[in-house]
Order: sequence, then C-alpha cells, then structure tokens
Amino acid sequence: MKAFIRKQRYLIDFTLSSLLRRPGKNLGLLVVYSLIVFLLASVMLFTHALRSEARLVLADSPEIILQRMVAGRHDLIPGSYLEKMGRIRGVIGKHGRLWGYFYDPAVQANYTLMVPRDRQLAEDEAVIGAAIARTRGVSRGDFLTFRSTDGNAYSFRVSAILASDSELVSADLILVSEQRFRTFFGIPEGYYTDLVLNVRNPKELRKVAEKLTLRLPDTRPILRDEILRTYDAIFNWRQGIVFVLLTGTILAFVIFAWDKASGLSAEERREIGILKAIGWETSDVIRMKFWEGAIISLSAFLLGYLTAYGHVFYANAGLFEPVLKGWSVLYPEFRLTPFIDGLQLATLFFFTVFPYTVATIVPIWRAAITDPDTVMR
Amino acid sequence: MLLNPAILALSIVSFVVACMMLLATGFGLQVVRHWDIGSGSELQLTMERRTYLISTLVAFSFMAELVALLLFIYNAEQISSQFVGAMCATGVLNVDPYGWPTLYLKIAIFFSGAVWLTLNHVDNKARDYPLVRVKYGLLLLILPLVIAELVLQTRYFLGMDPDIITSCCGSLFTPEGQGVAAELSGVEPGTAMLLLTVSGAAALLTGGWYLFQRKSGIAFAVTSLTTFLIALLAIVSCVALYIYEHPHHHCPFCILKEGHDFMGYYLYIPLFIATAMALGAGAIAPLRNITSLKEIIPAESRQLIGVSMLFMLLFYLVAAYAILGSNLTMVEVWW
Amino acid sequence: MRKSDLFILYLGTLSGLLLLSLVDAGNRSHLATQQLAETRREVRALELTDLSLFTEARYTRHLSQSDRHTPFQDHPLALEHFPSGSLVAPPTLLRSGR
Amino acid sequence: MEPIQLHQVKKAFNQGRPNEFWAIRGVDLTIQPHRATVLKGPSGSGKTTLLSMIGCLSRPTSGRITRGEQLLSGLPERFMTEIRRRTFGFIFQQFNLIKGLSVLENVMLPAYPLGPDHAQLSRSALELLHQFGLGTKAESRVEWLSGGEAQRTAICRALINDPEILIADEPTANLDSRLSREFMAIVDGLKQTGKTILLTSHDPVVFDSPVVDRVVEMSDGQIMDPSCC
Repeated sequence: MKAFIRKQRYLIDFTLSSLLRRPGKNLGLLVVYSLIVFLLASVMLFTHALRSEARLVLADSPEIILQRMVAGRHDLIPGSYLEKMGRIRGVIGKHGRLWGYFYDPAVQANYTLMVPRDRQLAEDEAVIGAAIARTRGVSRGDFLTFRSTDGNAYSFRVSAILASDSELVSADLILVSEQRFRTFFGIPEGYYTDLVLNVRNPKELRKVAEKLTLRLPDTRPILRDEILRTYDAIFNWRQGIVFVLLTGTILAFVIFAWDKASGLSAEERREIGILKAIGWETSDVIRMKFWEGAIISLSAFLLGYLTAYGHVFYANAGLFEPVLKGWSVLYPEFRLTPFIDGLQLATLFFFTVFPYTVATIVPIWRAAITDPDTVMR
Repeated sequence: MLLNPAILALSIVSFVVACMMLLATGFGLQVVRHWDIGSGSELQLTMERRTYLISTLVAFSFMAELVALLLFIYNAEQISSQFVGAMCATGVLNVDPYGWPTLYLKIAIFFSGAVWLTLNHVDNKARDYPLVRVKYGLLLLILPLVIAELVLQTRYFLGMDPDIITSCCGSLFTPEGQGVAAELSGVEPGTAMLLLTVSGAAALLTGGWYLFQRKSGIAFAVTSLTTFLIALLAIVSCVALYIYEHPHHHCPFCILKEGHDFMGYYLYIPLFIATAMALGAGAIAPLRNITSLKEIIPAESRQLIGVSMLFMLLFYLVAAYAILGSNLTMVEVWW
Repeated sequence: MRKSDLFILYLGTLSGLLLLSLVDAGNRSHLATQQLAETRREVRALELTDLSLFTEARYTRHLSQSDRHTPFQDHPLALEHFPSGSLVAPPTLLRSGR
Repeated sequence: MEPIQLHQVKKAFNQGRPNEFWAIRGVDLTIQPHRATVLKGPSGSGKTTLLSMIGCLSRPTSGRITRGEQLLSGLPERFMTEIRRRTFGFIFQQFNLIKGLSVLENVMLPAYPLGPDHAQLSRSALELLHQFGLGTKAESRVEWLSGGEAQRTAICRALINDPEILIADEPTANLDSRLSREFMAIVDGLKQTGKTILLTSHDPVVFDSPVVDRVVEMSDGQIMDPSCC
C-alpha cells in the first residue's frame, strides 16, 4: 500500500513536470475546460437556488384557489359561490380574492393590482412594490396616476413601499383598496377574481378539490401542492434544456480533448519510448497519463465550480440577468440564498469530468503502447 | 418523460458505458480467437497490447457505473417531489415497472465488475496469462447486463410522467398512493434479525475456515452473497425502522439522507465492499489448480477474504449501533 | 519541495475552498432565514402564488393563475409560449419602442 | 550469476507483409557474466536488434533466450519489463535524456514505477552523480549539459536500479576520441565492481580496448565466426 502511494506520487511528480514543460498548450486547455464547467455550474447553481427558494417561499400560498371558467376562459366568480359550495369538511376558511393586471404605457410595464386582506387602505392610497418604485422613480408620499378602463384618471398616493427583502414575490405589486379596485376596473360588487379556500389538513386537500368540481362544475381548483410541484418541474426542465443545449459545447470540447490527446508530437512519443525502455511498464504510462487527465480535469472542475459560486451568489448571476429579464421592464433585485446538495455536484462532475476522461482513454492507450525499442532504432 | 441534468447524465453514462463494453467485448473476442502466448509474432504482440485497453475500458466502466448507482438514487430522491404520493426514492422507483429492475441491474453490474477485475488482477500476475480466455469470455456475459440496463433505464426515464398542472383543467386527480407510495412490506423484523445473525455467523465462520485451512473459498462467497441479500432484507424490514425511529417507515433510501446522520452510507458501503470482495474471492477459488496460479491464488484469496470479513464485521457493528442506539422499542411489535 | 507536494497543497486548497463554499452556503441560508420568513409572511398575508420573475407579459406573471386560461403555459405542451418564448428574441419594435 | 544463452534466435519485421524483413537469422550465443562483450559489425548487421532482444526490449520471433533457468523470451510485456528494470541498465547512442527535467530527476526516473522511498532514492541518485563528477550539476536541466556530461548522466540513470548487466548501444558514436577513452575507463571501473557489460560498436576505440574481453562480429543478422562461441 505504501509503495503504491509512493509510486503514485512519483507519477504525479513526472506528470507535473511534463505538463509544465508545455505551459501554453495545457493552460489553454485548462482555461477552455474551466469555462465550460463555469457555465454549466452557474446554470445549475442558479436554477437550483431559485427552485429551492420558490419551494420554501411559496409553501405559504393559499391551499386551494378556485377559478370560474366560462367557455374555457377564466372569468369573474360571483361571491355567491361561497355559499353555493356549501360546507365542506376540512375547509376552515373561504373568501374572495381581487387582483388583476394593469399595463402602464408610461414605462411599458405590467403591474399586478391587488386588494390586500391584511391591511385597510384609504381610497386614494396605494402600497407599491420596490421594482415599481425604482422604475417609476417614486418614493413615499408621491402620487401615481393611471387611466382606468372608463377613461377617468385616478391618482394614488404612495403610502408605503413593500420591503425589498421580499422583492422576489412582490416586485410588481400595487396594493389598493377594494372600493378603488372595483371602480378602477369596473368590477361589480359581489364578484371576485377568484376564491381562496383554507384547508388545515393537507391529507384532505384532494378530497376537498374533488368535491368542489362536483358541486361547482364550472370551476377549476388549483392546489398549492400542484403549484409547488410544477415550479419544481419547470426549473428542472429549464435546467435540462440548457444542459441539452450546452451538450453541443461539451461535445466540441470532447473532440478538442480527443484531438489534443491523440495528436502527440514526435517529441512526446519519443519520451514515452524512453520511459518504457528504461523500465516503465505500459500500465505505468497509462497511469501517468491518467494522472495528467486527472490533474487537468480536477483543476478545471474545482476552478469552474468556485468561480460559478462566486458569480451566482456574490455577483448576483450578472451574466444571466439579461437572459432572465427578457422583455420585462420590472425586474426584481434579489440576492439568492445558496442551496447546494450532493446531487448538484455529482451531476456537474459527471457532465464535465466523465466525457473528458472517456475521450482520452483510447488516445492514452495508443500512446502507452509505443514500442520500447523505438529509442534504439 | 422527465428531463433534468441528472437524468441526462445518467443516460449519457449508461450509453457511453454500453459503447465501451461493446468495444471491449469486441476486442476481447478477437483476443480469445487468436491468442497464442507462446508465439512471438507481431499479431500476438498486438493482442497483448489490446489487453491493456480492454482492462482500462472495463475498469473505467465499472467505476462510472458505481458512481452512477449513487447518482441514480440521489436523483430519485430529489424528483420525488414531482410525483403525487411519492414521499421518497422508493415511490419514484415505483413510478413505472422499470425502476426497480434498473436498480437491480446496476447492482448486478457492479458485482460482476468486481469479479471481473479480480480475475484480471490475478491473471496479470501469472506469467502465462492462464485466464485470458475465461475473462474475455466472461465479458460476453456482462455485456447483456449493461445493454439491458441501458434499455431499461431509458424506458424508465421515458415512462416518467410528473404530476403537474396541465394546460386544460387545473387540478388533475391523480389517484393518490396507488402503487406509487406502496411501502416495502418486508418480512417480520424478528425473522429478519434471526436470519441476519445466522447468515453473518456462517459467513464469518467459512471465512475463518479459509484463513486457517485454505479451503472452501466458494462457500465463503456463497454465504457472503446470502448475507448480502438477507442484510438488504433486514435493512428494509428492521434496521431502517430503528434509524427512523418509526415502526412503519421501511424505505431503504431515506437512511442515506442528512436527517438520519447519513447512516445509510455507513451501512451500505461496508456491506457492498465486503460482498464484492467475497465474490471476487469465490470466483478465483476454483482456479487454484492451474499451475501458474498455485502460489498466487491462496495469497490473493487470503487478502480478499480477510478484508471482506473486516468490512462485514464493520457492517454488523454499524447495524448493531443503529439498533441499540435508537429510541424506538419494538418489543410489542415482534415479541 | 517536491512537485507532488505542491500539487497536493494546490488540490487541497481548492477542495478546501469547495468545502468552504458549502459552509458558506449553509451559513448564508441560515442568515437568510429571517429574510425568507419575511417573504413567507408576505406570501401568506397577500395570498401570493407566484414569483415575480417573469413580468414581461401578463400570462407569464402568474404562471399558475394565468389569464390566458391555461395555468403554467411554461408547460412543454403549451407551445404558444414554450419553447419559442424562451428562445426567440423580442421583436425589435418592442425593444426600441421607448 | 548465470550466463545469458541465445538459442536459434530469429527476428522478423513486418511479418506476413510484402516488406517482410528478417533482421536476425538464427543466432546462438552465450554471454558470460562479469565480462565486457562487444557486438561489432556494420550498420544494418542486426547488432542493435539483437541487443534489444537480449535486453528484453523486444521479443524474438522464434528461438529462446534464457538466463540460467529463467526464460527471457516469450514472456508477456508486463513480465519482460519487470525483468528488464531489475536486471538491465541501458545507455543509448542518443543518450535519450528527457528534456525539461533536471539531471537528478532524469537519473531517478527508472526507479519511479518501483515506488521506493523518495529521500533514499534521491540520496542514492546524488551519490551516483558525485561518483561520476556531476554533483554540482544535479539541479541543472539536461539541455544545458555537454556531450560527456550527458553520457555520464545516462550512465548514472542506467545504474540507479543497481542492475547486474549494463547494455550500451553505440556509446561512443556521439563522443570525440578523448571522451570515448574516458567512457572506456568508466566501463573498466564498472567491470571491476562485477557488472556484466554488453556493447555494440564499430568504433576501434571500443573493440580494441583492453577492457573488452570478447568481440563478436556480426553481419546480415548472423554471427560471422560461429566457432568463436
């Protein structure tokens, strides 16, 4: 065992010397390799952190949301449905929710207008999300004026700005009073956007939802668990799509690595011949070359991962911002909380180190079987 | 179908491993046909050099499969949130009929790899390579396993349909717990414990017998393999319960989680190593009559069996610790 | 000093940094519990259901409540939005319209 | 110490192809231990091929090479290497030092696969270098050495695993006559310590040297005067 470790150290000694003798070529490879790891790792860390955060934060959403469907379209739901559904076992609370979208031509942004249930607002009062405040350049006490559906202009006094800590969920919110909401959008009394049902025991959720569809056949219930599950799936799927797209990059890199490993110079070939002539065995040469690959791929993996970590969690994933922002004008400023697990690291490792190693097996073997007596010829 | 990086990685690994094994088996067949150790011809020299490539390919494949096994379970654990009623990896493996077979195949590949590498190791020590035909013939038996694993795993992943909100109707009433969350029932805990003790004692006895008498290496392999199977059974039906401190949670994978102090690793790693080495020792035991291996096999077997017994003891110690250190008392449940 | 010693040192440092990143992640998620709790409180109080990550269009704002009558248009079967929505650049008219 | 015996050794290149070529056509030879033997002959006479087969660098196509009871030919490469690195030390015509490494590292190289203790190995390598007057050059790179120094480094490298037999292929081809004589003096010293020495050369400085015990003349893959064996 001791001899085995010593031998590996000698092999590392030699490998490092031979890597350092061709610094340009190997450094280039390392940089390209690290860049690929960096890209993949950034995507992975970012989406995983976002997914974990979504799961944590949305765990407190309403358990069931009931929407009315008219001709396959989401429609206002009458408050009478609250009585119509009757008493359902397990439901501990039910009420209407009022919310809608408003397109602001001034900044070409979509706002979400909402009637909060946790606070009483005066008619002309509004609480706005931090991203709106930023985009519109307003602060507490300023006025915002919007033209409503009936052509009148309504002014809102900004009485508070939502905490920027929660920007990830509240960036584009405008909270207004129920009275103003109804007049602004022309929604008659007694109608709601949708209904919220609170169910304490999660085991009863499906039973409740099933009863709802039976009693109110023109509605669709949306369960919190389903929302969470679907967000999970979306982020997973997105991650998968990006990885599929980046597979092309990996493939190109693998071809590059293969080419580099098989295009041994005459000089290197001679060197291997010398090593074999003075007593190195084929498997020693294979092991030495394996160390060469391991040194490069481990370095690239660690360097790429570490820079990606810095990029996503310390530089707020600056490179992805334009992609995520897309067309949107309002973009939340948020600092992601790092969530990392073994699966992420193992997957990343497989995606980067495994293809490289596979690509170099055959070239390594080819180099290693050089005739030992070539140096005598 | 489900697409995430881990599933992508697993599919790539299985595909690449199948390709590498195909290559290795192809070369192996050529070697079997033309091998002539006494010849000094250039063809023979080429063959000999091929053997280096084959063993590198095979060793690398098995290593990749081993890590893929872990990734497979990890991944199942993580995507469990996307299936209604799947509380953990068990539920995800139950999602379609190909989950469990894929897992079993992965384990089978790991063990056959261990056997092959042991044969290869022994063979490389003898000057006339007496096992060349045997080991490359054996590749022919391993290849179908690898290909079957690729096919089953692909079907498994393709068959996965996450229960998410679909475009048309909001809630979708996937019937909860229908098969998906079905617990592994397992045997009576008492019976499992008894079997585990008996088979462990048998394995240690046969192993000790070999160390002193140089006989019955195969018996050790057989008892070890039996112990392995019984140990898995016992983990499901009994040991896991103590770790979870819950009399009805039978999952063999949740013990790998952080919440249970990663107990699973301490149980599975020694168990798998011990079994792999025991199988290796069993595979080389009948070859002791080959002249050039006469000296090598007893020495190698001794080492393998010794280390295997050590790891098996370690497994028993960890299992005992898990049971004795638990707050769960199952007195009323099983005696 | 042997080259392999240097290498072990180098690899050790990098792996140390990797471990450090895991510790840092644990640390920061611990520190963030307060902020997350704040966000959760907001979600509960205002009965929010979605992240405000995708505000570019109304039907992407609330992926689960979408007013285009199909919740989760991000679903791969919802072709009107995915994948074209994530791959095609916005029309130049929209980008230069300001 | 037992003699090395060659029995009807033949070697073909490109066997079975149109350009098949028999480099060695049946050689019987016995090499006595503790002696210096020279294989002499024009280039293309097969002496280097023969030398590489004796040194376990390549295998004869047919015939047997034995050393006492032990068969040297017909072994798989793995075991040939094992024998080679413990039994033979090689000095090549081009010296074949590995560029970019220091003199010390070059000397230690043949011992790497054996995995000896590092401190001990570098100590014995330094001792060898001192013995051959290269103590001050240990840390310099091999590209900076003169021809004579390079050859002495190669000799140190050949001796690091303490082999019983030293094999040198055209050792004086790249040296002037002063350095060649110096080399023969070194060979004499090594012979005194009990090493068996096997050289190929067509340089009179080598085969006329009093150090050499026996000269075997070769031509066209055969030994010219079989009676001398």
